[in-house]
Amino acid sequence: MITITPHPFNAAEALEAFQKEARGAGAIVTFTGLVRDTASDGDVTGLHLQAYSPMTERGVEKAIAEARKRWPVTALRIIHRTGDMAPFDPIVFVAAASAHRRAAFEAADFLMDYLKTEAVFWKKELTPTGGRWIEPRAEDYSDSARWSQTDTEKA
Amino acid sequence: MITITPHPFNAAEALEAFQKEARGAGAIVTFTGLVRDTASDGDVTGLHLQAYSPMTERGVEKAIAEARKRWPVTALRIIHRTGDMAPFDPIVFVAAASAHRRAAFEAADFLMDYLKTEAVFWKKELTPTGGRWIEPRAEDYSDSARWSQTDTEKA
Amino acid sequence: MADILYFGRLSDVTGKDSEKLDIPAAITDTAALRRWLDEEKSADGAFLDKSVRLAINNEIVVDPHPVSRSDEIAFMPPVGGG
Amino acid sequence: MADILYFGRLSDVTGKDSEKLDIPAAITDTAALRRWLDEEKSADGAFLDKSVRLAINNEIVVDPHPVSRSDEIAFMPPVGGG
Repeated sequence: MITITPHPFNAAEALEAFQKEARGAGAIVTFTGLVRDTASDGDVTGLHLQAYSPMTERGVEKAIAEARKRWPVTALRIIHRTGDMAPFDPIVFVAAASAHRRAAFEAADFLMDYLKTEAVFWKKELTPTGGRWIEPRAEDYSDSARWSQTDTEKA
Repeated sequence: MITITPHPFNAAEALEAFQKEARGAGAIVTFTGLVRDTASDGDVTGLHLQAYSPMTERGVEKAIAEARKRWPVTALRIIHRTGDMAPFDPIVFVAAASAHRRAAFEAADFLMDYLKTEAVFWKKELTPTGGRWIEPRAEDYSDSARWSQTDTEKA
Repeated sequence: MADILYFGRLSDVTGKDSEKLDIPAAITDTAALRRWLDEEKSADGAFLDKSVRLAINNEIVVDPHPVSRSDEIAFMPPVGGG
Repeated sequence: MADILYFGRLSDVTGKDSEKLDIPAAITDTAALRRWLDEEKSADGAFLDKSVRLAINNEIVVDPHPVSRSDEIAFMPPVGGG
């Protein structure tokens, strides 16, 4: 299930609900991304996030379908904020459930790589001196490329 | 922080508390292991878990120290049940926090591999026809071996 | 009128997230639209940057792609959430 | 008296998790202890299984290791939690 929302959410509540949805699974992996209060170049006062509906939702749906094809997951959940956030607010929550842990770890990792590099969002770090649009780091792109390498190797 | 306890715990509450402890981190990865209600050979009515204090705690402390040495994590948390559990009860909760997600994913994954194959616990699946001691699967040992391979490659 | 959407750094360049624009009849494809808007907005090349993709009616297109005066046209710098 | 702890499948073999035992004076190392207990418990080799490690006073030891009559001695089949 996917939620893209301008409203604050609580990661612990999301895990509580997901655990009910995933009842019977042996393994649940979650990722929570939070607004940091510092960046490499100083203080961060907030984060502003834009999405483009329904393109954003469509892309995330496709990533979820791809994860389901690749791993025997029994439940998947993505919550992603838009709008204005303060330091320590959750930005994103990804949960994956499976019988065994490897599938849950890899599906959550894969979905986060998608969200960081391909999902249709734009992210601006607000600082005392203005702000800065954050585009994926080289590391984000190489993390994401891991999954297509696997495809090639398997082919 | 490590808790090895015969008392039930709630994974969502554990995440809530961890998020406070890890305040300022950009990434939190959690793993929750739960008692399944079925195994490959039929129904499971419960799980019985033994630990050997203080050997169990000592080993887990060492694994946490090793994770801190390998990854720039800002907080780590392990909760592990002992005693008797019912289907859907949490058995284990691992959380890792870091500035960026890769360290958090890998530290949580590493700690789970340790818990599955090296931590001093014994685990019995209870079934309608009695029970069965569960020892690590070949897959658990090969998962765990990934981390020492990395060492060798880096050496 | 076309709906023009400015995402990411382009919303800073234009000072807005979106606007309705009367695209001149002479502008018939995305390449021409980029040049026209870059000049209109004194954007100093921000609209010409190859890393900025265009979407028409919620589908990403490759330059030059025909534009119609009633399209929803989005300027999309490199994406990334999480 | 020694404290003997039986973990995992050995707690099923013996029907208990632990007991105090008066180890015969002739039993001076872990190898002899395994053989003696296997016979005492009619364990059909369960105590001799090489995958079962021994810990003395909370430290894993390698056979044959000296045992004293006041040690805490644990029989540990392959471990694994989570």
